[in-house]
Amino acid sequence: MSSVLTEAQAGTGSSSGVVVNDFSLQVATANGSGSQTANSVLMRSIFQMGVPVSGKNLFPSNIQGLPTWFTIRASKHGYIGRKREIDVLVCMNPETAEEDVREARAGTHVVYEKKLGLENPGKKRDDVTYYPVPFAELVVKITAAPEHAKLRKLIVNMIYVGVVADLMGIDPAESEIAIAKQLKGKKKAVDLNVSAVKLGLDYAAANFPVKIPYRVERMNATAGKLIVEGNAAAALGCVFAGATVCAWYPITPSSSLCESFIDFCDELRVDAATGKKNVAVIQAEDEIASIGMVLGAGWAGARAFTSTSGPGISLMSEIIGLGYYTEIPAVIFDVQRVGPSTGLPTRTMQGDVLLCYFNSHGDAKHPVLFPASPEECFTMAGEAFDLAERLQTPVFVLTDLDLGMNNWMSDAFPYPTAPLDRGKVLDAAAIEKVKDTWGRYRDVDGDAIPWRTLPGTNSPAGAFFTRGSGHNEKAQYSEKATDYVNNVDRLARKFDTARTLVPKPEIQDRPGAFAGLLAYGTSHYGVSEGRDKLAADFGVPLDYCRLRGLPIGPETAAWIRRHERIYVVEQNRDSQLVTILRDEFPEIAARFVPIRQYNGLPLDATTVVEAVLSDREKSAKKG
Amino acid sequence: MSSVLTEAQAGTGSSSGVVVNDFSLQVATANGSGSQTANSVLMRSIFQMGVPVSGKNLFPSNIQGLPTWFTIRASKHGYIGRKREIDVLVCMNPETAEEDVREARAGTHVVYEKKLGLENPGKKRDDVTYYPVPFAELVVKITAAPEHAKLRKLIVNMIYVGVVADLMGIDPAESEIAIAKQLKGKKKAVDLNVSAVKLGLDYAAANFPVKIPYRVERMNATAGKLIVEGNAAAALGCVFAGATVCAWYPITPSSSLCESFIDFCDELRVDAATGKKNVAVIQAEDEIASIGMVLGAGWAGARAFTSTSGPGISLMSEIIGLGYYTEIPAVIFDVQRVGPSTGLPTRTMQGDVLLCYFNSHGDAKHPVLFPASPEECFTMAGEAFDLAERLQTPVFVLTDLDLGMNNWMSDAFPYPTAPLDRGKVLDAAAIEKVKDTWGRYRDVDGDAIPWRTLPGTNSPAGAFFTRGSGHNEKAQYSEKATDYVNNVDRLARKFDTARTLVPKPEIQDRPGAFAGLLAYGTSHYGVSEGRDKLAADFGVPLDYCRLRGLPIGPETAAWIRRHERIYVVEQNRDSQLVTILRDEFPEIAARFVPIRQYNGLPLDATTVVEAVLSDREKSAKKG
Amino acid sequence: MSAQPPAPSTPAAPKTNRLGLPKAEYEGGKSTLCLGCGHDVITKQVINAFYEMGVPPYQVAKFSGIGCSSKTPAYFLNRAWGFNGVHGRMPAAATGALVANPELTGIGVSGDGDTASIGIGQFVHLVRRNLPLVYIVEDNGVYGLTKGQFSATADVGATRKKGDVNEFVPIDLCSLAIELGGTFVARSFSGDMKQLQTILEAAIAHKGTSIIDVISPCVTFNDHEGSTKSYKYAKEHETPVHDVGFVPYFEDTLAEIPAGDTKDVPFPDGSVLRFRGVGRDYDPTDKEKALRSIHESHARQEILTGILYLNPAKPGFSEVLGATGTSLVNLPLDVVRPSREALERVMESMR
Amino acid sequence: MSAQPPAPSTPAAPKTNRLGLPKAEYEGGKSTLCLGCGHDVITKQVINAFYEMGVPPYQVAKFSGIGCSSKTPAYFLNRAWGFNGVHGRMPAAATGALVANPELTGIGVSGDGDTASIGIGQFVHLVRRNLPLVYIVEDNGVYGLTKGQFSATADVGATRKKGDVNEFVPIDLCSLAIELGGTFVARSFSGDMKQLQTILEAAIAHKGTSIIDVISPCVTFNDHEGSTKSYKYAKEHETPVHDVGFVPYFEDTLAEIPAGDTKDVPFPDGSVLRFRGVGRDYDPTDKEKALRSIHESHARQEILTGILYLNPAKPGFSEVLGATGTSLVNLPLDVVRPSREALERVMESMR
Ligand SMILES: Cc1ncc(C[n+]2csc(CCOP(=O)(O)OP(=O)(O)O)c2C)c(N)n1
Ligand SMILES: Cc1ncc(C[n+]2csc(CCOP(=O)(O)OP(=O)(O)O)c2C)c(N)n1
Ligand code: SF4
Ligand code: SF4
Ligand SMILES: [Mg+2]
Ligand SMILES: [Mg+2]
Repeated sequence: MSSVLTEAQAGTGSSSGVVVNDFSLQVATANGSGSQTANSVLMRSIFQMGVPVSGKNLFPSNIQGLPTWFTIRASKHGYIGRKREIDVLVCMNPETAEEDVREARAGTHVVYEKKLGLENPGKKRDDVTYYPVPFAELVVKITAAPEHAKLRKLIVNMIYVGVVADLMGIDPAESEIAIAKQLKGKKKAVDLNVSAVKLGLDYAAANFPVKIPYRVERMNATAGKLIVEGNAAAALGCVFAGATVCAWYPITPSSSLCESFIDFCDELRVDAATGKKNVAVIQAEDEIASIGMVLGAGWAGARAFTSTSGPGISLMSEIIGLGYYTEIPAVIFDVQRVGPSTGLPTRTMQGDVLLCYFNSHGDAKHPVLFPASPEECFTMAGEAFDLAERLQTPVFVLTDLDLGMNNWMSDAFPYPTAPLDRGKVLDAAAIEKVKDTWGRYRDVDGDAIPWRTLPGTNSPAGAFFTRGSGHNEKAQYSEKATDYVNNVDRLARKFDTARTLVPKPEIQDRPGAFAGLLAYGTSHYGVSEGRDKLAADFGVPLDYCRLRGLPIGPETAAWIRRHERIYVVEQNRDSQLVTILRDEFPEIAARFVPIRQYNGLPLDATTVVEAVLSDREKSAKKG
Repeated sequence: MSSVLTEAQAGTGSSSGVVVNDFSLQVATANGSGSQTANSVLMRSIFQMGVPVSGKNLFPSNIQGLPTWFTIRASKHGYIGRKREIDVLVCMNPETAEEDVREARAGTHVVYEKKLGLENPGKKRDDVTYYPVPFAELVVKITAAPEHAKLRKLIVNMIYVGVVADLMGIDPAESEIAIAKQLKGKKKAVDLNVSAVKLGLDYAAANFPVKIPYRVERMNATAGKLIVEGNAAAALGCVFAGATVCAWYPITPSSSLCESFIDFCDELRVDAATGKKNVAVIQAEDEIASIGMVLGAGWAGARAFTSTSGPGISLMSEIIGLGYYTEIPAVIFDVQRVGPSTGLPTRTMQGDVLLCYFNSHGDAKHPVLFPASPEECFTMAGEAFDLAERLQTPVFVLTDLDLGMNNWMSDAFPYPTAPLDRGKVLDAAAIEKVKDTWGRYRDVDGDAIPWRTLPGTNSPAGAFFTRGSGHNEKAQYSEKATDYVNNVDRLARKFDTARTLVPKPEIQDRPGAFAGLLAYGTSHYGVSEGRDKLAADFGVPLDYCRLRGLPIGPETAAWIRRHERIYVVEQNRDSQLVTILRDEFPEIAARFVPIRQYNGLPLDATTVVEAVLSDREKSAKKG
Repeated sequence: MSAQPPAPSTPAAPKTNRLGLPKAEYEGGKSTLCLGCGHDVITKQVINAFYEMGVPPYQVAKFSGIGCSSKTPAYFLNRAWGFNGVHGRMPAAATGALVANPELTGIGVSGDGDTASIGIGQFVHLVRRNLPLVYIVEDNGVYGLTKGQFSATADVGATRKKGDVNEFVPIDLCSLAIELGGTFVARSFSGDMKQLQTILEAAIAHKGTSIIDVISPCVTFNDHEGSTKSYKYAKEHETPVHDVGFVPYFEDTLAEIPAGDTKDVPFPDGSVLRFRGVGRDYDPTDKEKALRSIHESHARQEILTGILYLNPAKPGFSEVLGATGTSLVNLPLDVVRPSREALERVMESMR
Repeated sequence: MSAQPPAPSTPAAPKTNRLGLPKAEYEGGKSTLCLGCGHDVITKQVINAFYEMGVPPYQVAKFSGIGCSSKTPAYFLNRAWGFNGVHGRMPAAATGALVANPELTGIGVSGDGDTASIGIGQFVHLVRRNLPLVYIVEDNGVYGLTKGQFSATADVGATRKKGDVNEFVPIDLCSLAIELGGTFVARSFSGDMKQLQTILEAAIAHKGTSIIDVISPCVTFNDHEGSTKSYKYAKEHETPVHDVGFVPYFEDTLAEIPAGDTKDVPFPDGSVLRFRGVGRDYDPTDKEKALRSIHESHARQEILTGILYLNPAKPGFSEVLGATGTSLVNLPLDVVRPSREALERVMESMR
């Protein structure tokens, strides 16, 4: 999943002073004002022109009226992480317009509703360029008809698409295609929106002879790629991984994962003959019920999963411990948001690493996977189910709001060709063979993973009793100290087996690297871009290990041991992964240098660059 | 809380071959057979003779019928931890008698029900000494009366008290006193029980000319001491700490804490005038409700607490995070039992350290106190409430089944003379002064602890809005990145303030120590006894730091830095405290050597001795 | 959105209540809910009720869970303390706070998801305890804040915007509360402001748990054709079981409803609830009849509103606990810390 | 206590059921409960019912929470799979398992604490879903396993051994289940073995949730004078609302109760429940009457037993979910993994 394009792909800038295919554009609107369509059209238009693009929606935790910012980044280099610096600002929200401009950096180009009078004396900044547009007036022209009146709020957004298209050189034809796609070709709606774009185009053409120096030019770096949210990708992954039971309770930012699963199943899991579904999706009454249902289904032998966010994981803690101790497969997606507590439900964070890894009371540890892109959401969903059934234990898949809910440019998803790994299950025939020698919790293969049977297996000798209380190898109730120790020691060994089974890290080394960067999940984008900057602009080459799963496996361990200094980049306050790394590598624990961003915004490259440079200075001073 | 007595106190042995005041006696019975009374009488008799004693009840997780073992240890040296080696065995349980004897070590003295025929050919071991007693026959003599018939099951236990008293030199007069005390002087019951003891005495006197070489002789090491369970001590501590709200849900081994609190309050918290209670105890419907009620009460300004065990903490996780983020005082007792999941509810473990310290999603950390004795349960209850109100955050008090439910010889509890520290609370007058400058979450004192107001305070400017969602210094809703970071950074600084406020460690250094032992809670007994052994028998002097609270404070940090090798003794599989220590001391993380016992039994000295010696060998080999 | 107190009241303020406080003293922060959300209408009535009842704002404690509805305590009574907890667990926090300080007047606001889905367990046990608390469920049949999934009060056959149909038996919080021994059970509709305000005033006077299920349409996700919680549907199907008037103890006339063929139910504090029949005979003190009427209303697709069941005499929670009934928050040290002798006595029993 | 399967059956075994299996094939491990515990009696009837109904043991899934009662699934049907989960959350595990494999016959055993206290939330939502499950609550009014604290079904005025009195409204799980749309709601008494076995057989045949509240005295902590869940009290206060007989579809005679002044309720599978009145007129298919009778029984201090409400026609959970109704556990790969083309189609929509 390299984030750097070949120069060929990257295309080249044109006339000097003009920046081509490398900018961030931010649209400030109000929540629920229906700007999403316009924003996606803008984003898709650029995407369709072959330019790598990303869209990030910064929205409030309410349904209507509060400020929302949508940021579109175009990058010929394929950097699709968040960029701190905004180049073009579209102010559609009267509530925030003045503050938006006040906080804009010098050189920003500001498109805004004329009547806000941002250029009035006292307000005007002479280090930004203004493009006033009478949106309110314009929109009336095409929505004069009374039946259109209540469409104005929506349509007005399409006008800025046109204005920006003209000012930045976006091909209007692409916008038309994007609109048709967005509105699923509803003729009347399409026409109305297209005319709104036209209105913007014409106005800008007529009134702004000088265009914005940030331009879009065609290149060919998006062919075959998708624009998709991580949650949808994960849901699709669950469908193709053969998940047949889903129990969930809505929570931002995870709801759309299960909702997408429902939609995909309505299309892909319907029995042609009966019209019935080959899947059961249960909207539970809360997260305790969701995880209980998932364990029940996993115990019965189905591939079952749930999706939630931090508060849900906290609630599930007791039952997750049951899953660990009774050894029941389960897949739990945690689309992380900002905690503690309710925190900032619409901001992103990697704050649940310790909660998931050490979840529940007593001694318990759990495998955790870290997808970093939509395609990994898709593929790791499959890996998670294989892992859960192979290891017979709950497996966490940690994504975050940034990955789950934002629009990502993604590689196409590879069709899974490998058979499902259903793990160690004895059928009736196999039970006949092993008979009394079989023990539900006996390690016969040396990998500490026992064999299980499924309820309903037609055999007089197949049944066993699952319990969260003490049990021996035969799954019989036991309070014997030796049985207990024997069992939990095996569970510890099983966790070591997991080290060899979780997804391997993605390692990118650079000649002459004096140290390494270690990161996971969506930190990848800020880290890889920052790493390129450090090498290119500061002559600081760094190796890079993108951790893709816990527990730490041999490859990661080897990479860590090879490095004298390791910057561990995380999107949480307490550098939670560092806690785990120090525990795993006591003899070199001092090598880990935490780099943290935890303000609820996706990690940006600048944060990484600044942190590394300041650390180098510090250590330089030391001697 | 030194565990070593002066030679003066320790008394001296008499005729050689005989061991005085240094043995373990184990009584094997069936659960619910009413042996508790007999066992306490036996234990108290020894206690009343001035001999340091401890009693540990190993009982099953059911109510009646399953095997139970009660172990009484007498130690002139004042060692009251568990001893692996049993010297005298009383077999009252036909179910387990044969296995009990089979597993007994050579030299054990076995008192048993004659008709079990343990000496019959094929069963008899010639490396143990047998004392057959026809308990069933004897008991009939004093319970011939039909109305007594159903008392037999109970009374028969008193007979072995008499037998053991004769065989080991326990003064029957003391047993009579103990009986009177146990049965609160109920004349008829007392007489019956006393006659049973007499029966045993006479039988042993008449039939066993050779006595057991483990003897009890009077000494004066128990004057003024108490025999009490940790749960009762903690409950009493809560009463004297001014706790006025308790919300709980029953769970072994914590139930008796709140039940004792109820009993103590019925005696000590009744308003003389009205007969009403100056306390509210709520039996909640579950642990989520308990902790919710405790937060509600703490928010209203009362000293509120709950008590539970691992499963309850897991369930509370979401709301504990709310308490952390909204900064509400709360005291949570976790009487730990063996996990994961339901685990072994009647066995002991220190398995919830990580769960409590890192509890809940997002970045959250919590102070954790580790009482090691009943008197510390009493005093730390008070410290916990002071800490919770001073820091405005939930505070955990971690005990375990061993401390909470076993009978401990304890120092008397010191009467608390200091005023309660109610923390930073603004009353109406104070609010008048600070007015608009006040912010509920503003750090005005530099200790990161803000000032709060209490609902009902008669002031138009005192109110604020508590929320688990993002908030600024004024407690207003905020999704601003800067407000969020500002707030959680303060919370992190507040946790540093906590380092200076949690109970300081108890440090015992030894000249020439080559390394240190670090432990917490009930590990103290096995550790301090093992440490004495290591010094006395193996010439291995060790320093000792008994951790009494988290986060790690400066004294502990200094002690750790002073030592090249630190044995961290824990009663869990994953050496959970070591994870925290390695995180806190990355540069010396390799110095921590885990010593673990996690079989559900209280830590014994031998485990510590063996572990330290084997580590020395290893490092010796290394060079 | 803001917990910042408005500027202190000026005596110049014209209309005031019995405490001499103007309405402004009972207002809250600016709502961030959708334009037209039923919840905002309820907020207004809460403000009116507390103003009319002349409750000192600083003696009020506001509780809520999570949801659009649960945000509303920030939009009324800024002078009162607010506790916006976690999802579905409002009752526990309220219980702890009001047991710690029974002198506070407690009001809890929740939603149908917060109460009937995740929160039904705490709801059930709260009702059993009869904790003095005004408990408003702003009932729109969906999870508004998470964009409109069905909640446990959605009616069988109701459709979502997407078109999918609810198949599960709805929880009727009123009949459930009565079944569980509730002492004040009411239903209203955010569109019926007068009735709602009267019910709220009576609830404030009630010394037990007042369950008030208020149909409160979600204009964004559940106000469409096919919804049974839309403004249109509620207007068409609301069926008041009586006219209700309330005279607090500190007033003596009841203008709206003159005596006559009315039923008066007195409160321990001397306040009176007066009911006048509206055609059907409905006795709010007859449990069985109340239950039957509610059940029958389902078949008839009526939304029965009014005070459906009432039993003001039953003792509240603190009383049952045997507590003094006064605040346990700041008791003097000598009251909460027993004497040295007491400690000695206890320890003696351990020797 | 033991999940170890007994030795395979020997054809020599005398009496067998319609599957040719002897009773032994339906037995379980040795009980570790107190001598005389009501729960052990219920265990016996469960064994009888499954034996008589001729359910293949390996097709049975046993679920429970935590408590003495929740231990009992280890004491019956050793040939069946058992899932002893955590406290109060049995319904969720059962729901997941039985949705994953609807071909299993599910039985859940819980206690009054496990269900009515911590578990009431999952109970409520389970009933609403009508998941095919035989749900037995072994109701003794206390938490046995934690030594006898009051549970949420303890009656007002009931005393504990210590002497303290319960003051909180008990939850009547039967009227509650009916209120929530339950389709099979029964109460029995561990002392009334014949009735209990019949109810269990009918419950096994029922294709929805069968709630069976069985008064099951705790001889150790709640069998004293002053208890309303003691053997003595239950014997004296049990009031059957009818005689009930059950003819499974595979039998055709109903010896015990000859037709006559009886009411027959047919099951979709052809089985029939036959009720004969016992003085009072009681119609188990009339919801309102059933509720009223139960409520009135409280005042009369009667423990109504029998099948209190019944509606066998209502569709079960899987059906409502629109699932195939067959096991989702081992579907062939080509069924659960859509084609390459399907993936392409979906991805195209994302371009
Ligand atoms: C533990 C937990 N689970 C899920 C959520 C997500 N969530 C927030 S509000 C809500 C439902 C709110 O519905 P309702 O109570 O009816 O309030 P409304 O928005 O409809 O007024 C949910 C599921 C959460 N905040 N916490
Ligand atoms: C989360 C959790 N809280 C508390 C407990 C302790 N506990 C075990 S059983 C039980 C109550 C059992 O009562 P009931 O369901 O009536 O079963 P009974 O023993 O009376 O048959 C409790 C509180 C637990 N196991 N788990
Ligand atoms: S989403 Fe619905 S409930 Fe929420 S504020 Fe908007 S209208 Fe009200
Ligand atoms: S304690 Fe009570 S419920 Fe538990 S086994 Fe004994 S008698 Fe039965
Ligand atoms: Mg709602
Ligand atoms: Mg019970």
